[in-house]
Amino acid sequence: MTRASTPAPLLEVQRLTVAYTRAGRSYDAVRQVSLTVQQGESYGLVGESGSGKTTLALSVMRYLPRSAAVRGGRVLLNGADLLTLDAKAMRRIWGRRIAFVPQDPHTSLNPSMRIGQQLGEGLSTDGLDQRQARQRALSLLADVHLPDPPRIAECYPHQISGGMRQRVLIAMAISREPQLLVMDEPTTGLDTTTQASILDLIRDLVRRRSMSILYVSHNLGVVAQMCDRVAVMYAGELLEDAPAARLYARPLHPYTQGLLDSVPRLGQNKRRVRLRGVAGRPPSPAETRSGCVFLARCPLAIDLCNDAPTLFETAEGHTARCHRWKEIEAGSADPRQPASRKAGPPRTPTIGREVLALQDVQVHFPLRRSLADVFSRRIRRVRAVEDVSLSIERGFALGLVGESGSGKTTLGLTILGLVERTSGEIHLLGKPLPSVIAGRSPGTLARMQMIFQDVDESFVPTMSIAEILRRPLIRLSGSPPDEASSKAISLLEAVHLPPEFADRFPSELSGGERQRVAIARAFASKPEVLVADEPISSLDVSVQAAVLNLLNDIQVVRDSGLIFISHDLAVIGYISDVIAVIYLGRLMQVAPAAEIFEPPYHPYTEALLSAIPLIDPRGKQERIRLQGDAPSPVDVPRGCPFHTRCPRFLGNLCKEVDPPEQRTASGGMIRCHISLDELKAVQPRVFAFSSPVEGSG
Amino acid sequence: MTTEARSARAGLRAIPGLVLSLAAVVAAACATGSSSATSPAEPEKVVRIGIQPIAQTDPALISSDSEVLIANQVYDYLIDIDESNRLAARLATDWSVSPDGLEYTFDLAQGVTFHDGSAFTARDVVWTFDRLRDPASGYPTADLYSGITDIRAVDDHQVTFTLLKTNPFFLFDLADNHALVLKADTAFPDRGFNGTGPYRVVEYVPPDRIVMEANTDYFAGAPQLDGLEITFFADTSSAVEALQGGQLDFIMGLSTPQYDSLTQADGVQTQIVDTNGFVAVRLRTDRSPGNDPRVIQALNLATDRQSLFEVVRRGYGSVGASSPIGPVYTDYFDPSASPPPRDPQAARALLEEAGYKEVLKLDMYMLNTGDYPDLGAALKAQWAEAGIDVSLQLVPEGVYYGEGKWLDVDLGITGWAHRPYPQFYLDVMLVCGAKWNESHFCDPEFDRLAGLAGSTSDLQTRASAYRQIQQILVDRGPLIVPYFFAQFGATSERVQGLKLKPFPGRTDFRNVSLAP
Amino acid sequence: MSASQGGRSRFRQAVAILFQQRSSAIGTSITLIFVLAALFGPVVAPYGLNQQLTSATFQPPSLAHWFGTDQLGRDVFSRVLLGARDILAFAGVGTLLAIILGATIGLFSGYTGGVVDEIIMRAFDGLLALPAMLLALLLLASLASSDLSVIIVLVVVYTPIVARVVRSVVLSVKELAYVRAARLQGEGLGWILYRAILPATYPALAVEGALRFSYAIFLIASLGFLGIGFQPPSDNWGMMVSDARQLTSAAPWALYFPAAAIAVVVVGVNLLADGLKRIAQTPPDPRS
Amino acid sequence: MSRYLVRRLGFVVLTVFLTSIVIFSVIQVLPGDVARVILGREAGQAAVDQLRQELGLDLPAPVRYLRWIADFVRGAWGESFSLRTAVLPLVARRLSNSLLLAAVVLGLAVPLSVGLGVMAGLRQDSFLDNVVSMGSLALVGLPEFVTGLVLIQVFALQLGLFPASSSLADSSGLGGKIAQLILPSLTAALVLLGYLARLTRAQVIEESGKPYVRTAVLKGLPRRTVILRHILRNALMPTVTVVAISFGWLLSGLIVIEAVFNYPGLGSLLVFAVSRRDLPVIQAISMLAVVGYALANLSADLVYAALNPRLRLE
Repeated sequence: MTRASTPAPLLEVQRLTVAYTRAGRSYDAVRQVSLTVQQGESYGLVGESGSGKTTLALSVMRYLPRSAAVRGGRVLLNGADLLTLDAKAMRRIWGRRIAFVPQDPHTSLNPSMRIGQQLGEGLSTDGLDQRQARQRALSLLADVHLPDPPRIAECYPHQISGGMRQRVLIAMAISREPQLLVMDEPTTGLDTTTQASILDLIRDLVRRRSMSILYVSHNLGVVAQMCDRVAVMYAGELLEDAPAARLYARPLHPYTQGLLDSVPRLGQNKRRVRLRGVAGRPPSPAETRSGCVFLARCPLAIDLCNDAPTLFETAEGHTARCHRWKEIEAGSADPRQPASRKAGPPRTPTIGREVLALQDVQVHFPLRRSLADVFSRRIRRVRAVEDVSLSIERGFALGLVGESGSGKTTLGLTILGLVERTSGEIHLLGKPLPSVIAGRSPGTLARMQMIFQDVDESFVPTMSIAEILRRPLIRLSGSPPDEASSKAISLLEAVHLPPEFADRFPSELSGGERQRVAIARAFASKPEVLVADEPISSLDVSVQAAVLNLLNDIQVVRDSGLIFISHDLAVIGYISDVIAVIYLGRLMQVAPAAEIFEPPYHPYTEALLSAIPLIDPRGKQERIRLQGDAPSPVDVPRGCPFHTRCPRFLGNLCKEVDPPEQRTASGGMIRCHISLDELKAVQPRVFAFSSPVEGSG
Repeated sequence: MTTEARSARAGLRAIPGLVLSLAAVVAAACATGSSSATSPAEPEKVVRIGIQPIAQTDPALISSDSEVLIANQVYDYLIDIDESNRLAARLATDWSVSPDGLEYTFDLAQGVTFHDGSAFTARDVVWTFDRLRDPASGYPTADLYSGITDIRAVDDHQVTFTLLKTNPFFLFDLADNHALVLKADTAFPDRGFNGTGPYRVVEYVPPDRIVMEANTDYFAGAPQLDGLEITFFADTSSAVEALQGGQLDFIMGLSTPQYDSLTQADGVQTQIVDTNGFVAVRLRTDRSPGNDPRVIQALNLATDRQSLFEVVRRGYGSVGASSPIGPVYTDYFDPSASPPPRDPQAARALLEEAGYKEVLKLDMYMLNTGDYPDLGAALKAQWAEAGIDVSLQLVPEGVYYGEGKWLDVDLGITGWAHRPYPQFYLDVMLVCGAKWNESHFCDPEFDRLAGLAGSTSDLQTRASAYRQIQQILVDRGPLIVPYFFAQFGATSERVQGLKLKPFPGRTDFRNVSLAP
Repeated sequence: MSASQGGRSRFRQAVAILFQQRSSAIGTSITLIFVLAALFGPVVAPYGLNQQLTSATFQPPSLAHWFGTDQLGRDVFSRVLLGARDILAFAGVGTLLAIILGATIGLFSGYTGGVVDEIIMRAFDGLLALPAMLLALLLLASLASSDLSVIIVLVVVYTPIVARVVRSVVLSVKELAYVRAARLQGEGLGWILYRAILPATYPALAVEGALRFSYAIFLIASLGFLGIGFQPPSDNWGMMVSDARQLTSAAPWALYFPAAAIAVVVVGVNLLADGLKRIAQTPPDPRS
Repeated sequence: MSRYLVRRLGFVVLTVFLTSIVIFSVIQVLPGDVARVILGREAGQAAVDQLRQELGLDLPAPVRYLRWIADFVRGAWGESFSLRTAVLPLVARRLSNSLLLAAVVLGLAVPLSVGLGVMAGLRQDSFLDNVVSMGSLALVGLPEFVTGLVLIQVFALQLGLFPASSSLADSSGLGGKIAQLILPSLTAALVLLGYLARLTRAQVIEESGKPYVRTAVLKGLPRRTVILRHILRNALMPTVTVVAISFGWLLSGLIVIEAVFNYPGLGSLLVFAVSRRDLPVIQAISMLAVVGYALANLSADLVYAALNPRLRLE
């Protein structure tokens, strides 16, 4: 698919500027953006939140919210400017020539219409009669690999899973064979394994029907795997546009470089390599700018950058909006952010340094629905955590990885006493820990703290940062109020925030800054154990690295134990010394960080590793896909809980018998009926980068 | 999908469907309503009356204008009182008094039948009045008729009343609002309407309406109307609008602004009649602060009766003084017995003298209907200038009278209905220890004069006693009577021959007719 | 930027949102004008509430009497102006008490959950099954006619509604990170309820408060019209309307001006509530 | 669905039970001596005391509650203290009048308000929308008694088109009765109109902004299909619920309107009964209102469940 062979581009966006009006002021969400999508091309648009990528996608669909207006530019589809068309004319284009796959499958389907009907109604406008439309709908459902299409067609959206709904939306989008699919983060919010099969599906469909895609995402891996061409957007501007392989291998814009440096590669570990990330915080859309939009965060900024750079054509098909692209290309200027501090020395777990031990911890919730259920004793139980035994050493990080519903967060909350455990013991520094907070002394509370996933909800919005930091000092460390104030300032310094932040309110801070404050709060009482529940997943990519580094540094310095909960094996692999893989409340595999990426894997770990989109367009990965969705924790399968989806399913043994915990040489564990040797024999290494990755084990 | 599409469309179609079904409900409801409605071939001559809702239908217990109005159509009085406060024959066609003034003999009308068809005889009269005077009954008339020692039927058409002592007002007493003749041995007088009166009850739907048809067998001649349709209105303003809108033919108990506005309205005839009905503003004299004569004097000085009369009654009726004897009683009224002119400063000085240095705070109780709120407001404003701070307490009738509040409170405004002669007021509201002596007034000289007036058969003696009484009340009485009011009523243009009585409930519909 | 500046900028943003749309700007202005009337009415009013100009009854609106005079020669403008204090004070105090009580119950009930929550909410269901007007009539019939009774009625009628609103916010907030963080800090129940959770209910409370306030005005005026719970010569606008019903032909202005006052203030507060709702839905200014 | 139904029914019964306690306890504190009220100002104390005993007013409250609730369930609603007539037929007659009025009100208000609300919502910020928004807001703000009095002045007294009072007397005949319904139902319909139109408009606007509508539009569906099948179908669900609930509101919410027009409905009977301390009538009306309200809520729930597949399939 070379450019020369398709002289007439399918989609051309020319100098598009879109402005939003909010609270009486208007600001540009997209400024002077031009891009071209060729016939049959998959074009990726990467950017963080607020970069304008979704606005751009909606402009291409000619479907902007009321508060947005196009201020200039053109959107040409096959040479015709969509922006000049009225709604009536667009109706002949929507669905038929361009189709849209939205981000949120939960709200994007009409809740009170059956799936089949929703699929069919678009077809009926093409003149199909009801029977034909239904036939076509069923075949489309089959095309997107939905099991039992007639049943699905009769379902309402709430009766099927998120992944299935996304497939329905894709079926809907391709139903009338459009030339261009505009996809707005179609897999965000889905589990990794589900995402992998949806991405497979999209790739497959596009190839077979030779459609073009404009694929919008914040996920570097997904775009790397999906797109032929990738453009990077930042603060409403397009900063770099290149063929995917070229962009990932030789980025010419410092922001692209920073973005790539912000996320750990699968197999990288903090003990060997330090993430660089991007300094500073992303600009807010209302800021007025002159000069280069990336100026404030750029390691290569010079006076010249105060003049806005144009998009320089650096090579055939590669443009970059940087004054210094030539120096970068020549290697005379390093676009990477300076590495701050060195990572701590590698350590290995030693006996006797254990701070926290879990013994057969079990958490069940009654699924109470009404008084009537209580009386009829039909209480069903959510088996969230099942017989988990783990230990955490001082100064070490335990990574807990699992998909949604795996019980990983519940386990964290149980350790902290925010959720009552049903049975099992937890020992903190050798002493048994009461089940709930109410039974724990302030001293005990001080020893265990938590960092929460959602930075927007981590703080009382009406309290100043100083107050937020003072409370644990006063309540848990017994600091007198005046002393607490000065300690709060030093806590801010410890998380690299200026002291004047003390007077600010959480809403005045960026996400990364808030998560730093959360870290400061968590460490205020000098905890022995810190639970971090997806601490970076709600942050923009470019600030994730800094938070991750900070968390790591403080933990190492304070020598506390860390339980890091995440769905992202790459992040877990980077931060953790020991990794535990959890599925339906059960630990499937426990292994030292380096070991988890090498065979033998637990079959579930193997599938997870296979599902993670490598941030390397030319990387290689085994294709292991799980069937269907994970069962609900209310109906945990007997035997091995993973047997319903296991690609290495043996038969009745897996169905009936609880698999044994097989110990590995390094003290790891794999819960499987298949022996370790056999696993090792049949399992290749799941993934391989096209070139060696720094610090990878 | 087909079924689904259909049900979606059905859902949308359900909206007009809902409208249709509602329309059907309405139509059905109207239809059922019409089946019970009489649809006359020719227009009936029915007078439509709007009055306040009633609580009582037992003649012995009725009190409001509305209740009396209904009873007066269904039943007959032995003796009636006309619009000029004169006695008039009704069931009693003639009467005579023994020379000692102790025995009254009445001739009764012949050929009178009750609505149930039974004949009216002297026994019914005896039974009726024996019931009314029975002290054990607790009926309000028990006191009034306590002077009767015996009631005897001479024959079917003659009855004799024997008195303990002479009573110059006895015939008026027999014309009392409650003295309607019932069928002897009526077990539940409050559950039926078996009278001899000019109209018989066809339908009573409490508390909506009561429908009557003319009693064509009425002994004094059938009424000219075919019937009466009485609808109850809790709010007289609403009745006024209904009259103006042509839905009513007669309303009464109007406020002054209502009367005023109706005088200018098209298609409406207004009625006005002077009465001795009045309102009494009174302070209890048996306890502080009213037991200090200076306080009562101050209240008098703070009050401008003429202004109240003009503002609240807009000059309809007559200005009052300090006694219940008004100008309607031409024989007894003394225009010279008038209170001192208003002087708020003097009133303030008196109050200071009485120990109320800053302000005298009082709660003033009254009904929440009619002119009371206006009067209260006007009084409050006048008194404020004399340093009297009044807080108005407007209460519903059931509370004011029902709980005996009116007899208990310090400061109150009570309305007293019109009576054909003045003795009643003195005996029940001012004589020491009287049943409704709301001011708890007690004055031996007054009592002596009241006793004299109530027993002498000599008009001169009585008139002189009444004059002295009026002077005593000006000098040291507990009452402020701002005005004697006129009663207002209104009819539609087609009503003819209706004369509003001073007690509007006694208004007669026997000779009312409708213009063609 | 200091703490107070942060708060102030949010306030400034809120004001900007209120005045940015015409309808809520009008609503806010109307509400402000009536509040000013309530505060300064007695100072500004040309005549007293009950002051009778016996020589000037039934005067149509003129320069001397903007809204005319009634049958007693009372200046309708003054009466309407003075009435603002009463009705706004009743509605305000009643609503405020209902909000305080309702918020407390809602916070406690929602956070505690379980049987206590169940019992409280069922009891409130029982109260709410009685339409407000009916409940008000029942209560006013049973309580002595006094200012306090009217307040009690408003509190009884609105507390369950406020409690429900607050409770639903509490339910959505109580599993949030900052509440969990507070528990991990060993904070007590009071601190968690009032310092951590209560602020989250402010937007809902502000909207609900404005709505309840307008309903309270409505209810008070209706009760005044029915003559229940208020004593003439009351400055209750509803009662003024009811009193003036007999004047519809003689002095219609005595009817229409207090009626218009009710309508205008209710509409104004409703518009304000719409504006508050928009503020609650608007995220903080991106600049800050 | 049947589980849902059972749960809702149980909820209705519980609510009615709880509210009956509320009603009874409120009424128990009513001041004023009922017996005295019945017998009137001029009756003697002995007669009053005797009546008190006859009426059972001297029994302890819980006993009276149990008696009353048992009687109520049996349909023995007693006799009105003030009207000396059985409560059940009295209240039933007034109820049918109120239901008639309510039905006419809904018939007038619902189609009009839904139509206006939908049109305004679909054309947000248009001239029509501004008119509907401001108009409905003004209607919401205008007290019923003001609307009623104005309508009487204009249509009854000035123009003479409709009756000013609505006593539904027999002599007025069918035509007269229908005419009498017009002004009171118009008054209530205007209030409801404002409310429903605002609600519908807001719902339409809210649903229009939801992602599934975007999905539908971007399918290239005709505008009519998007509106009817997608937006309205979801937007009207709350409206349908509110219509059902407002039937419950109407039964008691008509109090003021009935008072203005002297309409013989439940509301005006309640005001009458409260002023007379007529306990049996007050209790009966309150209970009716509660039962009506609960049933209206129940039907609202059921209609909602029928329209909403999430609940239907539960």
